Amino acid sequence: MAIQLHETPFDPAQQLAQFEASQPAGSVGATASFVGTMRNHNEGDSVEAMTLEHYPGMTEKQLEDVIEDARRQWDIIDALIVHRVGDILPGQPIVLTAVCSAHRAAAFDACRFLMEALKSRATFWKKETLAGGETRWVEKNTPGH
Amino acid sequence: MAIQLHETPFDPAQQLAQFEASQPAGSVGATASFVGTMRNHNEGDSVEAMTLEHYPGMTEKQLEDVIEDARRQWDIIDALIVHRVGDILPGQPIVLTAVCSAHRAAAFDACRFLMEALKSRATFWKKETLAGGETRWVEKNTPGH
Amino acid sequence: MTIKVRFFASLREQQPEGLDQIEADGVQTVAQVWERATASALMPDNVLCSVNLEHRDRDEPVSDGDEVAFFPPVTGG
Amino acid sequence: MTIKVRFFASLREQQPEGLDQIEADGVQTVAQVWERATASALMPDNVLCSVNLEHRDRDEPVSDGDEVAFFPPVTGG
Repeated sequence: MAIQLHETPFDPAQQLAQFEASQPAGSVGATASFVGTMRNHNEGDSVEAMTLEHYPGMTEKQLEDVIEDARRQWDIIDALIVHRVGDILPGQPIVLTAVCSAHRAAAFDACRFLMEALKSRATFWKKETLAGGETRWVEKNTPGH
Repeated sequence: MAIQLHETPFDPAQQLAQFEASQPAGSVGATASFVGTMRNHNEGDSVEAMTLEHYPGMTEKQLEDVIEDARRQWDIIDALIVHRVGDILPGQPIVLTAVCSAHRAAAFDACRFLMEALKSRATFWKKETLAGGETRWVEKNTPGH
Repeated sequence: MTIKVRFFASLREQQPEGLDQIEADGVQTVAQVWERATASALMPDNVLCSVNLEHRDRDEPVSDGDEVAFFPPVTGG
Repeated sequence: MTIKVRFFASLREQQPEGLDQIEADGVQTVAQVWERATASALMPDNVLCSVNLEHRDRDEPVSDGDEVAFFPPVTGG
């Protein structure tokens, strides 16, 4: 189980490869993962850049709690949450969640749970810079179901 | 949209990186993926190796149909199915499904659909070699929900 | 007429004598292809069938030149 | 007693005068921390609160040395 916050861009494929390589050989049958990427448009506007603010100390603790909650609900082998903070450009990854387990149902369910739980609970805030230079705080998350 | 059958081991992280890199920049907000890996045990027995048989021609067509079905049901940008055939060892990837879309709900739903649909429909058959050298055909898939 | 017949997985192993092409005069359905190709072995209930790469029920018709396949429940993924 | 106060995101920008530490004598709840730190600006309904890195309702008690934070709905992920 691991959480990571990155101030600079991270490579989801590399993170995922490391995550899979670190598992005990032969016990993992299923790995579900999700990557959230910054888009160049939101709510009908072109977006040039984004700043992700967080609450150092509290955010990490919340992500650890989210993984613990997943462990209580599903029979999983390991879980990973990687999240960007700071200045982000379109096309860059924002978040990676991954779960491995013996069977696929737990991996799918828990991976989606990690995303929904972190989006609803964890102290991150997005501020967008629009094409004209105007900035705005994103006011709420999109529904996940 | 792409389907691939591999006679030799494939690297899911590399496939996923290629899949993501091939998308139009800035339009993808969500990528859900799943990797099925061969375990060293099944139904209480140690498994040494596995052979995956398929029906050349029919299998590829079915995987393409599965992706088309996903496209009809969800607003997705692209989808990928990679599947091993032939002789497989514990720890090696068997299948990768990936879906990218603007928002996460469609990516999660469609990625899981690809897995459930291919497991229930596509003409693949697993034959296991147990620790003692005995072989057996896997008779049914595990439930996905 | 002739029908191309294929067996997969455990059925392929159980039908070592299974013909891969049959003279199908008088054969009208998928089930009759099985009977002819296996010398009338009983088709187990869980056998799945395809005609020209599409899943088909066992009572569906066949035509000259069709490829008919028989296989157990699929277990991929 | 003293309470450490933090504002995040849009609240941080809206509270340029917001104090980061208050002398909290007589302050008993999270809501009263807000009043003292912002010179009694009305706390909007959608403001979320934490005490010592845990989400807390605005009527929960505070103690000497606590870190109290105020922030808008979260939008990560």
